[in-house]
Formats: sequence, structure tokens, C-alpha cells
Amino acid sequence: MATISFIDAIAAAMREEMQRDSSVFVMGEDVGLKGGVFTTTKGFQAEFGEWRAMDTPLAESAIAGVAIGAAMYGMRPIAEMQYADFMLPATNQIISEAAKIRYRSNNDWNCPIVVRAPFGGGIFGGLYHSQCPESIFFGTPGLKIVAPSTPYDAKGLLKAAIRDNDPVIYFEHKKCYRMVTGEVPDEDYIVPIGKADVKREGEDITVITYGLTVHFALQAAEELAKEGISAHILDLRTIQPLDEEAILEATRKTGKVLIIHEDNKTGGVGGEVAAIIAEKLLFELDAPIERLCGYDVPAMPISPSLEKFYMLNKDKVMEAMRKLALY
Amino acid sequence: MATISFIDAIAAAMREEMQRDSSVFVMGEDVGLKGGVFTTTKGFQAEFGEWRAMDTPLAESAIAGVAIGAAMYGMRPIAEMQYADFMLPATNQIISEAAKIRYRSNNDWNCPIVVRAPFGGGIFGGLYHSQCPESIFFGTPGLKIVAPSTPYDAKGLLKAAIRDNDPVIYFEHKKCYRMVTGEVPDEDYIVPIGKADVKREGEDITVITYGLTVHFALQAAEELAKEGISAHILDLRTIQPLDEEAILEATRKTGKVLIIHEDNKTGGVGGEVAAIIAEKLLFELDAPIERLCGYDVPAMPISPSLEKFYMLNKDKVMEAMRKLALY
Amino acid sequence: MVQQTSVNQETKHRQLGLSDEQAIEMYRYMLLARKFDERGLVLQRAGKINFHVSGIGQEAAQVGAAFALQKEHDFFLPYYRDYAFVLAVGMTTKELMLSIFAKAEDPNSAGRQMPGHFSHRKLNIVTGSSPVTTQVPHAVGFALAAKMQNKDFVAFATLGDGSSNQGDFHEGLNFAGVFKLPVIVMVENNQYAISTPYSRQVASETIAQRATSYGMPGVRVDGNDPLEVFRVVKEARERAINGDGATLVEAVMYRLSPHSTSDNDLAYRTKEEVDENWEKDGIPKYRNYLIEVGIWSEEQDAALHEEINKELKEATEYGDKAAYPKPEDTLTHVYGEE
Amino acid sequence: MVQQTSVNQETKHRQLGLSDEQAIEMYRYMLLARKFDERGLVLQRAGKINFHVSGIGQEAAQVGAAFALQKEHDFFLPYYRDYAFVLAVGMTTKELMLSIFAKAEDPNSAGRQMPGHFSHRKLNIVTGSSPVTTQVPHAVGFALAAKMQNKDFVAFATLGDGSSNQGDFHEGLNFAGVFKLPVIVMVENNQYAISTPYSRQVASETIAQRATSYGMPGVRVDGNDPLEVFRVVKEARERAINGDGATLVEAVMYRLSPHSTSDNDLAYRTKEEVDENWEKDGIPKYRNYLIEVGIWSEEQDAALHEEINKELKEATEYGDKAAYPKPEDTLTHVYGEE
Ligand SMILES: Cc1ncc(C[n+]2csc(CCOP(=O)(O)OP(=O)(O)O)c2C)c(N)n1
Ligand SMILES: Cc1ncc(C[n+]2csc(CCOP(=O)(O)OP(=O)(O)O)c2C)c(N)n1
Ligand SMILES: [Mg+2]
Ligand SMILES: [Mg+2]
Repeated sequence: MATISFIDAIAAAMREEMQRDSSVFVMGEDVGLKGGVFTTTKGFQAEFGEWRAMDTPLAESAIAGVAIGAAMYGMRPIAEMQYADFMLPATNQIISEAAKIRYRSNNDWNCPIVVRAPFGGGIFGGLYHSQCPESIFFGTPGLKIVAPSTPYDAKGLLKAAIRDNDPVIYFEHKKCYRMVTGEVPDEDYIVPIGKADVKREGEDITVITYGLTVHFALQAAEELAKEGISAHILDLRTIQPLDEEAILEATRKTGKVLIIHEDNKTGGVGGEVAAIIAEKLLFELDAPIERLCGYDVPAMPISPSLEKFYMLNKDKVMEAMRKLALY
Repeated sequence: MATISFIDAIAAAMREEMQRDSSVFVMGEDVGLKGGVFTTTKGFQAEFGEWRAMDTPLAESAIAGVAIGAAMYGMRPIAEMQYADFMLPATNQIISEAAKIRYRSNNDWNCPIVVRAPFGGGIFGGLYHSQCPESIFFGTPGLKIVAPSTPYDAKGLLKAAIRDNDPVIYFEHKKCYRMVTGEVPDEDYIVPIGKADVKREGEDITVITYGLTVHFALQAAEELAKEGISAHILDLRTIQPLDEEAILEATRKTGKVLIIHEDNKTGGVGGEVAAIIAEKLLFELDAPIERLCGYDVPAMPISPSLEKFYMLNKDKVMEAMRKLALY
Repeated sequence: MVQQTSVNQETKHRQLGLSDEQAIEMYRYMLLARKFDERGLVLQRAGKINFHVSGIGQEAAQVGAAFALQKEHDFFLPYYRDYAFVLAVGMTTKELMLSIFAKAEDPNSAGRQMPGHFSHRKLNIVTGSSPVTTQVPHAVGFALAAKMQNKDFVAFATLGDGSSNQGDFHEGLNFAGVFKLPVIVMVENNQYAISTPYSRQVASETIAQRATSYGMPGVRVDGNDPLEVFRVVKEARERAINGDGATLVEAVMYRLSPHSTSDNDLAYRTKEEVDENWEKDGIPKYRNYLIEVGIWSEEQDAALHEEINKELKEATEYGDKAAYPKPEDTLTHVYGEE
Repeated sequence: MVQQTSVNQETKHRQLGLSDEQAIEMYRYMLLARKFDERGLVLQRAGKINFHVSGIGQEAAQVGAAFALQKEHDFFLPYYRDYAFVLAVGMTTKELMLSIFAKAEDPNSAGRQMPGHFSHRKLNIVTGSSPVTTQVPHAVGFALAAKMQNKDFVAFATLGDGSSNQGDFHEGLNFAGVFKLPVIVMVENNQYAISTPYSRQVASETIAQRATSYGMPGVRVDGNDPLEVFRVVKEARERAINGDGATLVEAVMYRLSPHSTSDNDLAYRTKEEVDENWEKDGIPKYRNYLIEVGIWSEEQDAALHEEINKELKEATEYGDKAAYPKPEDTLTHVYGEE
């Protein structure tokens, strides 16, 4: 067990998989010589050469599309989108192609790509370096989508994504990169895609969330415990396919559910989670299903006063949790 | 009052708006000389000339992007996507640009475009001529999204969309084009964006839906009435922004809600509608919130046996409605 | 006879390294595809199938290219008009009929996709979609894999003239150009994109000249001449295998049929224009060539028509009778089995 | 004096139709932008602002282009390095300081967007985003509006060399080419896209030659020479106004500073390479030109530096002291008021 940062866990997962399997490689803008704008792939070119840590032209549809072609041949490309905001030019390749290749060929072809996308705000990135675009891709069957919150999950889920035989979008929260550290086993392991994780056991309220906001919920739960409020916290980890069993079990645990995500509320993953509960466990609920999410604005602005207003934090989360507990 | 088809209502709305306002024009692949692959703009070039019924190159990102530029200048472009499936190359222009222009410029610029997108299946179109891609764009604040079900709404909503000062995605169901006819006033009118419509009053169950499935629900309600089941049917008409008031009112009416759409279930608009109800009216519900939607597969296949299995129809809808009524 | 043979020595196909048998085989595939398409149109009119998109007028280019490539070795990313191409690289008329009838046994998609959306892993035919031009970056990806794994195959993709205006054309070819990847992209310029003529669609005089944007050769060739297309694609393949990178080929022909069975082409072009172009049809021209060089005869031609009719009749019956997919199969293969 | 004047008659700027005053004004904007950027970098290091992206090394091209266009008449779609350009078409240093401090009064976005995301409706500066190259189709859309409404303005968009690989570059320019629209697209080729040098980024030898794909002239010009860029853009504008359509301009220079304040450029290029390129910096070259032709002096230059320092000091103080947006303003202007 070593304690490492979130970003180092991501780098370690890629490095180990590239050492293990010569068909794994990483491609994207500035991932080679520079080692990535967040230095996630620093040193990769020295270790794996120019081709396996490949600087691509500035063209996301080609990054995704070329990765898809290589994957259909049998390679295991990790396509890095420099910021999740810049995945959008690749939407057609991801949704029309990657997601449908197995289905449309009746299982004759498949497309084992990983699209890594640094997402989320709170870094003074402004409208186009802060977005949570998961709702654009969520709801496209054929894609798997993960969004880890801890170094352990980040490493295990990225390894699982690379080994997966279907396309996986891997959302990594930029704010977690260096802020979040945690223990990671020295030996090889994976975190299975499709399995949520109870990050804290509790009795009074259930919080269902993923990504950065998991940490706000855990911090808030810590403080609320002192007030005698016991929170049960489920980290979805995978947002597609959703771990319905875990969602229902966590709901049963307390009968009061708060769903939290940074992505704007309308059309977000939280709506689907609430709908599943309202369909399957309506009569076990002791309170309305609450959602605490980003505001329904096009994206978060950069000015400190505005970004602070937009972003969730421990206090906003604690307030929502307390309100639900007292319901 | 004249009785016309759904597609003629769309054509009439465009023609009248183009006659009324010289800044309105339609652009897209084959919309000019040929009059559109569905003949929606047949005769437009003769009436309005080559520029205002403009055949564009085969490049959706340019169709959207050029329309956006023209709209920022002050034109009122109607950008036709030949099939909604082929909007995806334009996703970046629609979500990163059109949706954010007003917000990012603090109201200095705006982008009054209409993106017309023929969507939906049941026409032996296969994976890429049948999709309901609304969930990709739903949840992007800054966009308005409409999906009419009747000629009256189709004409009134398209006129409202053309006159709107913000970008509007106009989803027109291909199966409705000639199958659905209805009365339309001779004089000018609009249907306000953001207002749902009760298409049938009822007491026992509430159905919330939009697009083609409105008709299946109405047909089913007709038959269920004979069984003594009275269905209240709300046609959302606008899916962004959702008419929350109307959704809650329709829910209160019966306490039993069935949400129906052709788009696949997970991540669809129905999840958001269910979540709103579960948050605002949980304790007025007499039954779990049910959803009847497309299967969670990448898109509907073309073989008759498969398409029939995928598509909703009157019988599937009736069964779900009856089940809920008997709950 | 001796004289005859000595004449053959100098025939164009021999000069290009094609045996008489291959030259005849090429003709057979061209004719087979033409007859297949004609059958498809008849079946649609008869209401046996819903829809057909034909490659009529493009067979010469498709077969010429296919013979310049290595079956079951190179990777193929054809587009929806490439019936002659996929036949020439190993797809059977029976398989294609299963596809247009959307039957369970169809190897392209088991009845999931529209006809013309070719896929056949054993034959290295890569699954394609409807959104045009997405296959160009895919082909570049196969070529990248060849380079990374030191394999000696090339990737070959086709698309239409209008489709060369999509961003993926630009992004894909630039990527191939920067890394000198073994890919050949052939634009089948049939001078229309549905109703839009080349002049209102593509701003460059030729599509071949777009290669200058990608640091690769761009070659324009008469798409009605299978031997010329063979020569050009063969040279492109050699360049690719020798590490000299990608080639953009523009094969120029004319879309003799309407865009699809849903299209009335006389709404946007004249019968005269269409008739003129029938004069340039590559199939009779090539048949005459084979006869002139003395390796083909009217008798053999009649026999071949017979044989093809028989084959298509059987394939049609097979496709017609074959079972539809089971409805519940709609739900399979969204993801791989764990 | 008489002699002096007669010399001026033949000066390059006069030949190009620029008065001495304009020639000096151009220098002033170049220097002002340079000093603004230097101030921005200092403010970032001092922790007064979070982030700065400079246009250092690109001022000559930007000002040359701006002077060839008509302020408040043509429409401008600049990219994030175009500080010199937006200053030259009317933005003030005070407005730009409000932007880099992300204050409520900022006319570009009221503190919503990153600095360098220019917008100013009164000045016909069209709001831009971060995803590169999306402004190219927008510019084509403005040009389309000009054509449809018979207006005599042109649309002018800039982007970087790497950004010319985006699909929107291809789709936008082809659209402009097909309809011969009055748009000028200027690529500021500073030879890097963050860490990726031109040779690993763009497969064509020059970006100008990509114009052949769009049936329009492509002109390559020394981006360190404001008068040459002025000449080229002026000619392009005349073509556009005369109905001869679009032009692609490639202004070649070098990105003298790191990509942004978050970038360490010595991780991917050598100090020697950077130093060599400082030798080619357009600002001192142009100053020397003005002195040589006798319309500028060291004294005037010193005074100008003084004046600019004073202006920037005031602008900085104003921007620093100005109020942040109200937090709740986060929620405004998602849609227009009904
Ligand atoms: C992205 C996308 N937009 C629109 C369509 C609809 N469509 C199908 S074929 C076609 C015309 C293609 O023309 P071209 O590329 O010249 O090929 P051709 O059909 O002439 O062989 C169009 C617009 C599509 N399939 N994909
Ligand atoms: C679509 C998109 N992808 C990635 C980025 C991140 N990014 C910002 S600037 C840049 C490099 C741009 O290079 P170039 O076009 O040469 O312009 P320069 O910065 O050199 O002036 C990149 C990759 C972006 N802004 N947009
Ligand atoms: Mg064509
Ligand atoms: Mg650059």
C-alpha cells in the first residue's frame, strides 16, 4: 500500500497496462513530448517511445476516429481529450461509431477504446475548461461511462476500462488530481465497471453521488455525525451502466435520498437515479427525492465570485443533507 | 380551419414566416432544387430563390456553424438536418456555440437559429435513420427543444421557434409526416414554447409524453375508456424548458403517472420528468412512477421483426396504461 | 493463334500484371454487381424489399481497386455503393441478398442495418455506418495499427464526392499525412450528392488536388476504366507498403441511377444528361476491350449472363425464404459477454 | 526637409496608401499590445490574476490585418492571442484589463469567460469560445448574411496553425468557396500548437496551399512585417467586396512566449530556438523602419513608452479595483427576456 495522488493513480494505471500489453497505447494532444497538459503522461515517451505516447494533431474527431479504427484492428488505444469540453467535436465518432460497432455488426466487430476526459470545475477554467458533459453521452447504450473519486477507484477503474472489450469514457475530475490522495495496493487489481461503492455507512439519510462531490459529502457527513446525523454515502463510480441494485439497497437503508452531482441538474444522471427509485421503491421513501446539482446555466463562469456561487462545496452539501435529515 | 398533414403544417409555417420576414431562410442538404428528401421545402426555391432555400454542401457542422454566424448578424436561419441522426457532426456547434452565445457574451450577442431535425423510427430506417437523439441535447441550458405531435402544434411551434431569439431544436417525427393530419387555423398563430398541452382529460391515470407516442396514448385511451379506464394525457410539446407546472398539475389530477417516449429509457427525458415529480409531489402519488420507453440498445434495427419489437405502438401503450390503472 | 497470343502479350491488362483469367474475372464481378443492383431495384419495385441504393455506374472503379488490393489481408472500409467492391473481395451474392432482405443469416449485420452497410470480419470488411465519412479516420486507425505492429497490410476506404466535405475527411487525411500511414482513400466522384451537383458541393476543381493539404499524392483517374483504376490503386498500395504513406485517389464517373429508390433524379437533372453518361458506362466498354484483345466472345458473354442470372435467382430465393431475426434478438450484443 | 518629404513619398507605407500618422498608429498598437501582454504575465506571476495567454510575437500580423479592415463596419472573429488586433479595432486597455481581472464591467463577457475570449458588439467583435476553429463557420455565416442582404462588409476570422486541422476549418472554407462569400480567414502560424511543432501537426508544407481545396487564393506572408500583412489583407478585402469571394491568408511568425502561463515551453523546445526567433521580432524591426523613413525618433519612442506605461498603469488599477460580478448574476442571460 502506497499513498498517492489521484493523478498519479491514473498515470500508474496507464503505465502498468502499457507494460503488461503492447497493444495498449495513449494518444492525444501534447501527451507525448510534453507529457500532457496536466503531466499525466510525463515520462511515457521516454519509456514507451513516440508511437505509444503519441502527440496527435489538434483534431478530436480524428483522435477518437483513429483510435476506433486501431481498436477494431485489435489495439487498445487510450484517447486523451485534453479537456472534456473538447470532446464535443468527437461526439459523432463516439456516439454514432464507437457505441454502435458491436451492435450493428451483430457482435462481429468490437471497439475497445478508452476515452479519457478531464472534467469538472473549480479551477478557474471558465465556460470551456470546467464542464461536466456526462449527460451528453449518458443514455447512449453501447458506451460505458465511469467517474472515479479516489486514487484506488481511479487506478482500478482505468485498468478495467483498458481491459474492457467495449468503449469506455473515463471522466477524471481535474480538481481531484492533486487535492485527493489515498492508498493504492502495490499489486495489480481492477475495480469492476458497473459496481457502485458505499463510501460511508449510515442510518439517517442516503447520499448518492460520484466524482468530486463524493468528497464534499464525506466531509459533510463527518461534521453532521457530531450533530447526531448519520449519513449513508454511495459513490456510483460507474454512471453507465448504473448499479441499480446498489442504488436500491442504499435507498432502503434510510428511506431518504439526496442525489448530488456537479453537472447541471436538468437532464443530469441524477434524474435517472431518482426515476429508478421512484419506479422501484416509491413506497419505501420517507421523504421526497432531493437533488443538489449545478445550476441550469450553459456552463460555469470564471470570475471567482461566479465560480464560487456555481460550484458545490462541503457547506452547500451539508446544508442539503441536514435539511433532508430533518425532513 | 383547414385539415392538413403534419408535414404540410411544417412547410406552411416556414413559408409564411419567410413571406413575413425576409431575414428568415432555410438551408440544408437538398432543401433547394429537390425541395428536401421529404419534400418539406418543395417549391421554396421557386418562391424564394436559390439563396433563401439554399442547398448546402454535405457538412452538418458547417450548416449549423454558418447558420449561427448568420443568426448573430441578425438573420433567422432554419438549418435543416436531413435526419436527426446526422446532427451529431454538428454537436459541437450546437452545444458549445449556439447554446452559450448569449450567456458567454453577457447578453451582448444572441443566436436565433432553428435546427430542424426529422427524428424517430418505424419507417424501416435502421440504426441511423430512426434515432431519437433528444437526450444528447436535453440538459444543455441555452437550448430550447420542441417536439410537436399534431399539425396545429407543429405549425404554431415552428413559427414560435423561428421568432424566438434563442436557438431552438425542432424535432419532427418522420412517422407523423403523412400519418397525422389535423385542423389548422387559416390565420397566423403561434404555440408558445415551454407550454405543455392536455390532449385528453381524464381521472384515473396520467400519461405524460411527446411526439409520435402521443397518438398511441390517445388511441389507447379511446379503447380503455370502453373498459371504464379514464386517462389524462399531457403532451409536453416542449421538452426544454419543461413545463413543470403542467407536469405537476397533470400528476395531481390522478396520482398515477406513466411517462412514455420512443427514445431509449436510460438517460431520456422521462427520467427528468419522473425526478421532478418525485421531488415535488411524492406524497400525492398512488403508484410508482412508470416509464414506457425504447429499449436500451444503441438504436433500432431495420429488420421488420426487430423494428416491430423495438417500436412502441397502441397495444404496448394500452397494456402499460391498463396495468397502471389496475395498480 | 500464335499471332493471337503475341497480341495478348501486349494487352494492357498483361502489361499491368493481370492474367487473362483475372481480366475476365474483373469483368465478371462488374457484371455481377450490375445485375445484383438491377435485381435489387426490381425487388424494391415489386415490394419485396423496402429500399435499395445501387452502385450502378461505379462498378469499374470498385473492381479495379479491389483487384489492386490483397483479399483477406488488407482491410477494407467501403461505402454504401460498393457492391462490386465487396463482391470482388469475397462477399457472395447470397450474403448480399440476405442483407437486402434483412434476414438473420446476413453476415453484415444480421438484419440490423440498412443494406449497403457492409461488414464481414473474415473478409476484413470493416463495419460501416450511415453518417458519411466516419470510415476515413477508422481506415487511418487500421493503418496506424499496421505501422505500430509492423504489419504489411494497407487500409482502403471509399466515400463519395460530397462526403469529402465532411470534417472527418480533413482530420483523417491530415492525421495519415503527418504520420505517413499506409492508407488509401478513394473518392468515387459520381458528380452528385443526392440532388447537389459537384459544382455546388465541392469548391475545389478536383478532389484529387485536396491531397496537397495533406502532403500526399492525389491521383485523378477515369472511374469507368477498371484497368486504369487498378494501376493507380496498385501504385498507391506499393507506396503504402514501402513506407511512403497515404494516397488520395479520385475516381471520376457518373451516378447513372437515382440516388436511391426514394429519389426522383429528374427533379434535378435532365434525362439527356443521364443518357449521355450511359454512353460512358464502363461495363460494355470493358467487355468490348476483352473481345478486342481476343480473350472474350459474345458466346462466352451470353453464357456468363446466363450463369449470373441463375446465381442471382438462387440467391434471391435463398434470401427471400431465409428467416427473419427473432424479435428478442433486438436486445443482444449491446455489450460483449463478460 | 524638402528632401525629407520627397523620401517619404517613396516609403513603403505611403505606397500602400497608409499615411505617416497611420504608420505610426500601427506601431503604437503593436507596442501597446506587447506591453499589455508583458503586464498580464507580471500580474499572473504576482498572483493578481490566475492565467494569461499572450500574443507576444504576433502583434505585427494582427495590427497589419486590422488596418486593412474597416472598424465598426466589417465583422471580426478573433482568437485568443489577438490582443493587438482587438486593440487596433477599438477595444481599450481598460476593457481588456477588466477582462483579465474577470470583473463585472468587462464588455467581453462580464467576467464569465477566460481572458482572450473577445466580444464587443458595438465594435463588431463577435463572441468567441475556447473550442478552436468554431469561429470559421461563424465568419462564413456573417459573410453569407452580407451576400444575402447586399451589404458591403467582410467577415474576418483568425485561428492558429494547429487549429487549421479541425473539421470546421475544412467545412467552413469549402462552404465559403462554393458560394464565393466575402470572408477572410487568417491563420497565425506561430509554428507550435502548445508543444506540437508544425511538422508533427500539419501535413501540408504550408497552410496557404490548403486554399486549393476551396477554390480560393491562399497567400503566405511574413507575419513579422505589418506592412506586408496589411497589403495582403487589403487585397483580400478588395476581392471580397468585389464579389470575388474568400481568401485564406497564412501569416508566418513564431510564438515567442510559452503557450500560456501554465506552460513550460523548454520541456519541448530549446532556448536557442526561441532566442533566434526573438531576432525576428516584428516590433523593433518596424520601429527601425519608421525611424529610417524619418517619421519616428528615439525621443518619440521613449515618450510613447512613457505614455503606454501610464495608460497601462491606470488601466491595471481600474481593472484591479473594479467590482466582481454579483454571485447571483451567475443565473442571468441563459435565455433572452420574453
Ligand atoms: C453525415 C451525414 N449527413 C447526411 C447524410 C444523408 N445522405 C446520405 S447519402 C448523401 C449524399 C452523399 O453524396 P456523395 O458523398 O457524393 O456520395 P454518393 O451518394 O453520390 O455516392 C447524404 C446527404 C448522411 N448519410 N450522413
Ligand atoms: C477543440 C479544442 N481542442 C483542444 C483545445 C486545447 N487547446 C487550446 S490552444 C491549443 C493549441 C492551439 O494551437 P494553434 O492552433 O497553433 O494556436 P496557437 O495557440 O499556437 O496560437 C489547444 C490544443 C481547444 N481549445 N479546443
Ligand atoms: Mg456523389
Ligand atoms: Mg500555433
